[in-house]
Amino acid sequence: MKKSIFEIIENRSIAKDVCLMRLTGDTSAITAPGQFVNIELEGFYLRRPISVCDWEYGVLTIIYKVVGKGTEKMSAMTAGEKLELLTGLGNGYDMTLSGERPLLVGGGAGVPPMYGLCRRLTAQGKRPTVILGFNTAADVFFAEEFKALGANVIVTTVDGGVGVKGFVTDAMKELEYSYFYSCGPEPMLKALYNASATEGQLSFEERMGCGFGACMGCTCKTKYGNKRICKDGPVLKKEEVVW
Amino acid sequence: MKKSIFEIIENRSIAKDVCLMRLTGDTSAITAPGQFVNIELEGFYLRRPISVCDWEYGVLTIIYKVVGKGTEKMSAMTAGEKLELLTGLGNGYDMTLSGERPLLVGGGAGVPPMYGLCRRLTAQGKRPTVILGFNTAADVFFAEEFKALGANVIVTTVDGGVGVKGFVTDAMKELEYSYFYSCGPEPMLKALYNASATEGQLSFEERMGCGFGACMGCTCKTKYGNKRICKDGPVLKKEEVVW
Amino acid sequence: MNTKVNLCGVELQNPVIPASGTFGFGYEFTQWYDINCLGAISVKGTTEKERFGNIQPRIAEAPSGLLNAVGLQNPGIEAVLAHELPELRKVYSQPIIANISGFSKEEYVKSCALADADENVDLIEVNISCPNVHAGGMSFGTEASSALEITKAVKAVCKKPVIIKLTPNVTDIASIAKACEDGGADGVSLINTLLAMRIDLKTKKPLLGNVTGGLSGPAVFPVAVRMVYQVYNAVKIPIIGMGGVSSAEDVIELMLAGATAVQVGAANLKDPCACRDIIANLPKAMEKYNITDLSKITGGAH
Amino acid sequence: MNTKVNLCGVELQNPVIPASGTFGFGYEFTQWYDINCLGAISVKGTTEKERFGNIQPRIAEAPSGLLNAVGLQNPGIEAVLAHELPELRKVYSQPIIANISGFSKEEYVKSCALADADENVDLIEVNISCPNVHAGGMSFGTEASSALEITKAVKAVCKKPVIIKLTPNVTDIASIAKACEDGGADGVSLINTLLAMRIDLKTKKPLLGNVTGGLSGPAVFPVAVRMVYQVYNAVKIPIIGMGGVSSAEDVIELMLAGATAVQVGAANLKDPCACRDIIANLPKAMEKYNITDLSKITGGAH
Repeated sequence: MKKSIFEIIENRSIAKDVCLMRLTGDTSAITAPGQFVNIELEGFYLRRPISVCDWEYGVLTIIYKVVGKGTEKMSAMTAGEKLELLTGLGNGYDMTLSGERPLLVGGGAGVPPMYGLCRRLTAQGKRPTVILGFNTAADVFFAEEFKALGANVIVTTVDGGVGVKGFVTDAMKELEYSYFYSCGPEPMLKALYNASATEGQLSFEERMGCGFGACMGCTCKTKYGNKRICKDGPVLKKEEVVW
Repeated sequence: MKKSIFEIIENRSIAKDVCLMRLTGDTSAITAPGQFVNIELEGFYLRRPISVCDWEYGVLTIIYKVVGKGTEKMSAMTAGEKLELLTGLGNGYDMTLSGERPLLVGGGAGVPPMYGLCRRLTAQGKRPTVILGFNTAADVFFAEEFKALGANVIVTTVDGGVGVKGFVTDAMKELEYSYFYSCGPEPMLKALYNASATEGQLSFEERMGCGFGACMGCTCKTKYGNKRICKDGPVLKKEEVVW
Repeated sequence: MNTKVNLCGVELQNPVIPASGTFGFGYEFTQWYDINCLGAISVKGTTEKERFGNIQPRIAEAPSGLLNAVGLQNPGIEAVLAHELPELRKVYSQPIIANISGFSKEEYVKSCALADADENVDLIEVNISCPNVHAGGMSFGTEASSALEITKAVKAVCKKPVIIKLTPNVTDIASIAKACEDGGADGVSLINTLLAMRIDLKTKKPLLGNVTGGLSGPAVFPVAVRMVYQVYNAVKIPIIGMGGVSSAEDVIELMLAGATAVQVGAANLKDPCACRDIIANLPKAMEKYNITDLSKITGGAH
Repeated sequence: MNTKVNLCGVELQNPVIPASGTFGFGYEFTQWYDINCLGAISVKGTTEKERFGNIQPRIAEAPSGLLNAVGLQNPGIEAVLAHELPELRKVYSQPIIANISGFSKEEYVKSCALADADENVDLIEVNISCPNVHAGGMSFGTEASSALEITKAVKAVCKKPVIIKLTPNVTDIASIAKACEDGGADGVSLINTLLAMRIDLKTKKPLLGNVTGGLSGPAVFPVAVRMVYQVYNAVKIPIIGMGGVSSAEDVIELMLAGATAVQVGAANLKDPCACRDIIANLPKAMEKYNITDLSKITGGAH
């Protein structure tokens, strides 16, 4: 975990109420896909926790949904502006369990962390299938980017405007996979938990205070005891989840 | 009185802890030298009241002392940044009473409003004498600018580093003048009140809430009743001042 | 889309009311906007006799708010009724709320009776919660028994609706609101300011002339929501919610907590157009949160 | 330049103490900085038995602050003494303040006696002011009589200094502090959080699982200054001041109001390095305000 200043390189809308921001700064504390950063914004007391989409040496990419005044403010920022980030927060996904043909399932704001995970898994020679779930065609983003990684990509939309009509679980039925990784709204995670044929990992969201394990604000119960979503999570193994 | 957005044209240090800022925006509500603007700063609940140094169509000049976190923040702003201002606040100086040879006395942060006043008085053909009081040579600013207006300028410093050694009242003794205008710290105003040979006007400072007369936060007693420094002042006539 | 609400039998075109002490006697705000857009105006707190108020400084800044210790500067009830309210009536045709403070039961009764008899006054707000005066004021509002006593005495001389303004500086605001209801109050308004203080590090002495002052602004909003919510559980009479309201969303939040109408205080001092802008933004905010009739959402969070 | 202070007979290298509930059991903060720079640590509030705490959500944002309704999640006093404090002691050699909560007098006594007997505990802070638990907790802190009762009972079983942590959600905090002093308390700490609430406009229901929560952060700082100032007038025992402290200047302001030491709470959650930075900035701030010995400024504003 590190606290440091990042500078915005680019910040642009990529779908309805969804923006991509690239920043330059010290990414050395980021150790696994599925971790998040916590961003200080002037005029807001709490930081904004945003999942890491991808990172490399000195460059961080995040994709965030504009849901309130904080993210609205972020969406208006421009290249050259600076932000203070806590980086390397959370456990992230354990890639050692993926098997050869992992399934990656991202829903809405849960799509971004799948990208960094997918890139690393394909680099290891795995052959991931990616299901990206959205509400409508206007919400879809990053399908082409996943394809460019060489992954097998399935897009679902609730209204059927693009890709498979329905939920991510509707696209899973015929698939074969060795393991699953997922991130998305809780109803999606729960449906996936029930529909999945293998073990896997689920990334949860909760309202956070600090983002680094101090305040116990985001604690949830698991089969392995109380866990802080921000520190012991956000990724939980399927076997430990208590609904 | 108006509320509108101004854009910074320049912002630079002109003496120890003193900055000059020029802004472009709607100056139409400013009707007299000695008025002030009230500046909104992100992260601070109350606006910062700053006296108008000078203005023309579309351009406002202020000079402000860096005394706390708000003015520190202002001093770090750069050209192109925007600020929301309330303009045309306060009564300002009544120039009709000046006579032919008015004396203008500014002390420290009270110097700036004397400039806009001096420029207008000289434009009317008056022949003002200006006394500018500072603590040390490092604090002195705008002496040359006043001279460029054609005024007779006397600088005083408490330590004698530049100009007359002592207080503004030390420089007044031999002077002849028709009337006086002043702005500065209260001890200076009080000394001036006692030392002055004519009627005159004094501009007061008080901690303000709103800056436009609503909260009664800055009320003081005068011989003509209670006055709100922000609305009925900041300029009081010598005859009405109660110490 | 309906923004009308009914406050103690008085219809307001919308629930937004500038709070006493932050709007003077209203007419000076016509320099900023047409004040006829307001739901009502609660004018400057008024005592029987003229008061200068506290010594300077009276204002201090705070994170997301400010402290004031004005101390009820006002020209006295007779001057208010004779000069200030007629001046306001020249430019304003919506309801006027007189705001009455006092230092004894007799003073409250006398001032309220005069306000009640005045044609320009539509409702009477009785302030038993000013933190900035050293006798009376808040002390009446910190005990249920004295709140009851003042309410009863004032109600005995008033035909117009009487709203008691409560202090948050108490252990159990619900019990005090209940005492006001028991005393016949037509409504309660809350919260007045939180008693607070700042120290000047340079002089190492209290910054305000009065030593302590009242904290207002967004900083206190979550306390206001909680107290309105608690009082709504305790009484059946209407509540005017206030405390840091700065946006149309804040208005809706306080109404969901239990408020029938909402006062806007500190925001007027930061931005003279605050009330106008909040009112202008109400329909948009209502639409966003699927509200078609504001008068129906009071207490909706219970 | 001296930053040392003496708190109830225990010397602290500086007056800055992370507040209970915002610093866990301390050792995890070593990932951010060397916590041996701290004056002391007040560890997570501890009850006799393990508690999960309240349902989610437990956190809400507020202007210049946050609401929490964690509800005393902790592993219970025996696990704290057996595992957490030894873990902290491995990386930290400055004083440790145990923080004890309870739901009955008997529970307070039992937990305090265990803490008192533990070699890792230097001072005991007794929390009679948690707003987020539904029996006990804050209710003991809202009446002078129950504050007195708990204090006496705890003091009877403790040899180490006992500090009673007070709630600000009361009409007269000075009288409650006085009751603690009368009961033999070695110090008082204040303020705990202000009881507050937020409503989710989308669901139109209270945002926190617990309905209400405690407001902390810079928003409450001016209330903390006022209460520390009032309590300093009422008692002779040392005061730990807290409530929104975020800078070295805030530390000085609370000490001038009457605090001997200062706890930093919400700031740790916004910035994990907050305490380290406040301590690092203390000498510079002292110089700016002509202070050479911090231990001499307590109550200086009186």
